[in-house]
Amino acid sequence: MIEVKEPKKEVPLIGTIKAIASVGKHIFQKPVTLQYPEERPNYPDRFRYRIFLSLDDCVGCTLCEQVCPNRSITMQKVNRDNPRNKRHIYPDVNFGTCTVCRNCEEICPTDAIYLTHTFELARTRNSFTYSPEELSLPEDEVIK
Amino acid sequence: MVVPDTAQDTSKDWVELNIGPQHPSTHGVLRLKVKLDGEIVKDVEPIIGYLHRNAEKLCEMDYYCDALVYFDRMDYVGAMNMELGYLEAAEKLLGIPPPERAQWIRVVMAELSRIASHLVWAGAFGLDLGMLTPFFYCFIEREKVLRIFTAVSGSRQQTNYMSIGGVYQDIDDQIIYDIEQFTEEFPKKLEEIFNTFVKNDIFISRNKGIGILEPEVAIQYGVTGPMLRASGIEYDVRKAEPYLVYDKINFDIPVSYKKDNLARFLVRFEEMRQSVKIIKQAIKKIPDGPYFNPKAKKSLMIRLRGEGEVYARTESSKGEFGVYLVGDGGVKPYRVHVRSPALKNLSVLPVLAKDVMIADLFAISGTIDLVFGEVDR
Amino acid sequence: MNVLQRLQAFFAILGHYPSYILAYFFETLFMIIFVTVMLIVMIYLFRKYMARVQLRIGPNRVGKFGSLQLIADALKLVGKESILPRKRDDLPYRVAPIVVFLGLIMAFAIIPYGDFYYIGSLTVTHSNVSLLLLFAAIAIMPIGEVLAGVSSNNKYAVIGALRGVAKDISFEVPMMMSVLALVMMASARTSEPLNLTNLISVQSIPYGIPQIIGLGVFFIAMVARASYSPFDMSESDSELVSGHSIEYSGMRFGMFYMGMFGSIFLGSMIVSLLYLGGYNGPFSGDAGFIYLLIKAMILVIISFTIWLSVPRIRIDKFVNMGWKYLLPAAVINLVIAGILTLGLSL
Amino acid sequence: MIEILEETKGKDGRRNIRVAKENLVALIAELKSQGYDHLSLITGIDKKDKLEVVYHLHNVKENQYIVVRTETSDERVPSISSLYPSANWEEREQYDMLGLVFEGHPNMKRLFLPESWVGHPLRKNYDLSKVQYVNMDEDGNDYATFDPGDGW
Repeated sequence: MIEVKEPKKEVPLIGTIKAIASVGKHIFQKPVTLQYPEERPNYPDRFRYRIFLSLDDCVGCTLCEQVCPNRSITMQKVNRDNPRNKRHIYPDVNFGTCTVCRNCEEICPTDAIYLTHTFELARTRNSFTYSPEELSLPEDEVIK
Repeated sequence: MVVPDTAQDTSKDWVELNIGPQHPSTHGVLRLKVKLDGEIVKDVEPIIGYLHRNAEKLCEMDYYCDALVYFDRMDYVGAMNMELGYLEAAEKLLGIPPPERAQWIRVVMAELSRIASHLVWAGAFGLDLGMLTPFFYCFIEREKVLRIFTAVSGSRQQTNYMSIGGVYQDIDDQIIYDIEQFTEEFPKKLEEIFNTFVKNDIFISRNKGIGILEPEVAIQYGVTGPMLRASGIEYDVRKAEPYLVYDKINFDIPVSYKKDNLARFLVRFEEMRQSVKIIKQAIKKIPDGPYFNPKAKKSLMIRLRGEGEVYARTESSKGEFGVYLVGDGGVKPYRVHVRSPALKNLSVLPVLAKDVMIADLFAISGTIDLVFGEVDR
Repeated sequence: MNVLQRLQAFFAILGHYPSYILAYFFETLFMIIFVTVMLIVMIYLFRKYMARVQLRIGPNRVGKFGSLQLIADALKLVGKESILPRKRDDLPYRVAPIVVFLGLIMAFAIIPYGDFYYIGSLTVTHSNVSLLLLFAAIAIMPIGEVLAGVSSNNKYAVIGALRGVAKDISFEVPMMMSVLALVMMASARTSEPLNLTNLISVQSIPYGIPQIIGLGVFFIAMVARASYSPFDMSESDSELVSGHSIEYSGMRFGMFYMGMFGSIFLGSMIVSLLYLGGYNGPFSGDAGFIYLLIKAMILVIISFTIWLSVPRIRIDKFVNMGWKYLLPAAVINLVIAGILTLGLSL
Repeated sequence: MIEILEETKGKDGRRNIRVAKENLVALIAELKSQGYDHLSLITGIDKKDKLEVVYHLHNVKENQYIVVRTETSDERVPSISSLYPSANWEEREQYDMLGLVFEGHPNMKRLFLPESWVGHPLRKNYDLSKVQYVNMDEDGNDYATFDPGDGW
C-alpha cells in the first residue's frame, strides 16, 4: 500500500505555461499517423481476419456451425466431389455478423477453415455472406 | 420574442436539462436528467440501457467457450480483464485449472489491458475538461499496447485470447521482447502525459476538492476499484483475494485519502506505474511448460460440462469485476450474472453530483470511468 | 500615399464625390477580401498546427499539403442545408450570425494595417477616436452570440448565452482599464491619443515592456473574447455541446465558426498593435504591414497552443478571476502608467 | 433467532445460507450489523417453477463473503434497498431481467429496458422469436413496440 501524493504545487501561471510548453514542443516530433492506403502497417503473423475454407479438407462435421457465437456460419449443400465429405455440406460465412473470434479455426478437426490476414472486405449490405466456393477463393477473385 | 421553454414554467424554480444519450462527454450513451438551478445541479437521474445487449442471456444460449466473445465486448477498452473475470469463474466451475505458464501470461496481459483502459480514461477525462491534446498522447501509447495484443492474439481490442484452461496461443521471444521494450519506454511517456495534466493550475483547480466521495458512502453504494481507493480504503481484490499468481508478485496498491477528483486521477496514474512494475516482474518469471490444460483440448471446447455455482471476482480496471456462474450439468451455462463495477460506480453519481456546477458534473462523471459496454452489458 | 488616395486618384476622372465613393467602396471590398483570405489561412493553419502538435498529419488530401481543404469545406458549408429549429424566434435567429460577422468585419475595418502615410494602410475610417470605435465594434459580437443563444429555443443555448454575458462583463472592465493606461501614456506624446494611428506611432519602445501587467490582462481578455479554451465556457464542447451556436447549421454555423477564428486573429492584431509596437520596427517604412502580420501570427500560434493544452476554467472561477485578479491588476497597471507618464512629461 | 434452513459451502469456498423469504430482511440486517457492509451482488435465478434470489454480502474490513439465498414462487421478495443503497439498482435490474418484484422498493422500474417492454428476458420461457423495437416519443421517454416500422 502506498499513498499517492498530490503533485508539487506550481507557481500560479508558471505551471500553466510549463504545461502549455510541454504540449507545444511536440510540434518538433514526427507524426505517428500512417497514411493507410499508401503505407501499410506490419501485420503480425497471428493477425486474423477473413475466413478461408479449404474445400478439399472440409469433412462437413458442422462443429464450426455449432461453436460460432454469432451464428454467422451456416452449412450449405454443395455438389462437389469430395470423398471425405459424405453429406456434401460446407460452411458459408456471413461477414456482416462475424466477430473474427477464431473459434471455428480452433475447433476444426481437419484445419479446413482458417483465418487470414486479408481484411479489406468492402461489401454492400446484401453481399456479406460468402458461399463455400467464395470462401476458398482469394479476396480479389470473389466477385460481388 | 419567443420566451424559451426554460422560462415558461415559473412554478418550479429549476430547469430540467436532458443530457445525452448523444452528448460529447457522456462516454457513449449515458443519459442524465439534470435539474438545474442556474448553474447549480440540484438533482441527477442517470438513465442507462441504451447499449443493452443482454450479454447474460446470450451467454446462457451458448457454450461455455463462446461466452468469452461477449465478455470481450463488455469493457471493450480493457477486454483482457473481462475475459479473465469470466475464466476465473468458468474454470472453477468446470474444474479445469490453467497451467502455471498460462497464469503468468494472463497476469501480463491483464496488466497491459489495465494500462490500455486507464490510458483511454485519462485521455477522455482530459477531453471532458476541455484539454484537446493529451487525448492523442494517451492513445498513441495505448496503440503500442494494442500492437502487442495484435501480435499475441491477432486482434486489437476484442482479443478473445484467454481460453478455458489456458490461453489460445503461446507467447514467443519476439513478443516478450516487445513487451519488455514497452515497459522500458512507457514510464517516461507516462510521466510526460502526467505532467501535461498536473502542471496545469487550471486542471488542479478544476479537480481539487470537487466530487468528494466519503468512504462510508462508497461502500454502501458498492463502489470499488480506483474510486474506492481514492476515498481512502485500501481494498484491492488482487491483494484481498489473490487470483492467478498475484500473491507471488511484489506490487503496491495506491491509496489516497483526499477523496476528490484529483485523488482518483492520481490513483489511476499510480496504478499504471504499478502495472508496469508487475509486468516487468511477471515477464521474467514466465515458466516453461504447456500453455493450456490438456483437459480443455480445443476439439472438446463445446463438450465442457459444469455443475454448481461459482462466484469469482477479479480486479478489473474499473473495480471489482465479479462473475456469478451457475451450471446445471449441461454444456451451456444455466445463469451468468456479472457484477459490473462501472454500473455500481455510476449509481453513486447522484450523491456525488449534488449541488455542484454543471462543469463539475462532467468532471465527476469523467472520473467514474464509465464504459457503457460494461454498464449496460 | 495610401490605398484610398491612390484609388481616388484612379477614379478622379469621374469627379470628386463619385471618385471618393468608389474609392471607399473598393477599399472596403479589398479589406473584406483580405479578412476572408486571412480567415481561411487561419483555419488552415489551426488545423495543420493542431494536427502536428497532436502528432497527426492534418489535412493533406485536397491540393498540395491540403491547402485547398478549407475551400472545399467552405463550399460544403455553403451547400449544406440550413436546418432551422421549429420553435425559434425567427428574426433574432437569422440576424445573430450576421451580427457576429458584421462586428468582426467592422473591427477589422478600423484597424490600421500600416502607417497612414504609407502604402499598405487599408484603413477605412481615419477617425480621431478610432480606438473607441474599435472597442465599440468588438462589443457588437457578444450581442450576436446572446441573440443566438436566446432565440434558438434550446436550454443549452440559453445557458451558453448566460455564461457568455457573465464572461463578457467580467473581462471587459479590466480590458478597458488596461487600454486606459495606454491612452494615458500616449497622451504625454500626442494630442490625439484616441487615434489608433497616433497611439501606435508614438510607441518608441513597445508599450508591452513598461506595461507588462497590462499586456497580460489585455491578452487574457482577448483570449476570453475569442472564447477558446481555457475561456470557452459559453460554447464548451464537452458541457454545453456547442453553447449558443448549437442550433445553427450550414453557412449560419460557418459564420459563428469564422467569427471565432476571426476574433483570434483580431485579438492578436490588436495586442500586437497596442502592446508590441504594431507596424513599427527597424526599416519599417513600406514593410510595416509585414511586421504587423508577423507579430500577429506569432501571437496566433501562442493562442493555438493555449487552446490545445489547457482545460476549461469554470465560469464562477472566471468571474472571480475577472473581478478579483484582473481588475486589481489593471488598476495597478494604471497607476504604474500614471507614474511613468508623469515621469516622461516632467 | 433467525431460522436458517440450510447452510452449505459453495464450490468457490463461500458460506451459503438459505432462509425463507420472510426472514430475509431480518437476517441481512443482522449480517449488516456484523460488518457485512458491502452488498456485492443480487442475482435472480429462474428455476422454472420458482425464482431463486442470491445475495452476495461482503465484509470489506475482514474480507469475508457470505451468500444468502432465498426463493419465491410468486415473484415477490422483500426489498433490502433501505439497508443497502446499492441494492436499489440491483433490484431494479433483477426486476427488469427476471420480473422479480421487490416489495418496499421506492422506485420499482425497469433499469435497462423501456418501461413498456413485454416480458422479462432472462426468464427461461421468454419468447425470443418476437422482436421488439425501441423508439422515443415526443417527451423523450423510451417505449417498446412490436411494429418494425415504428422502431429505430
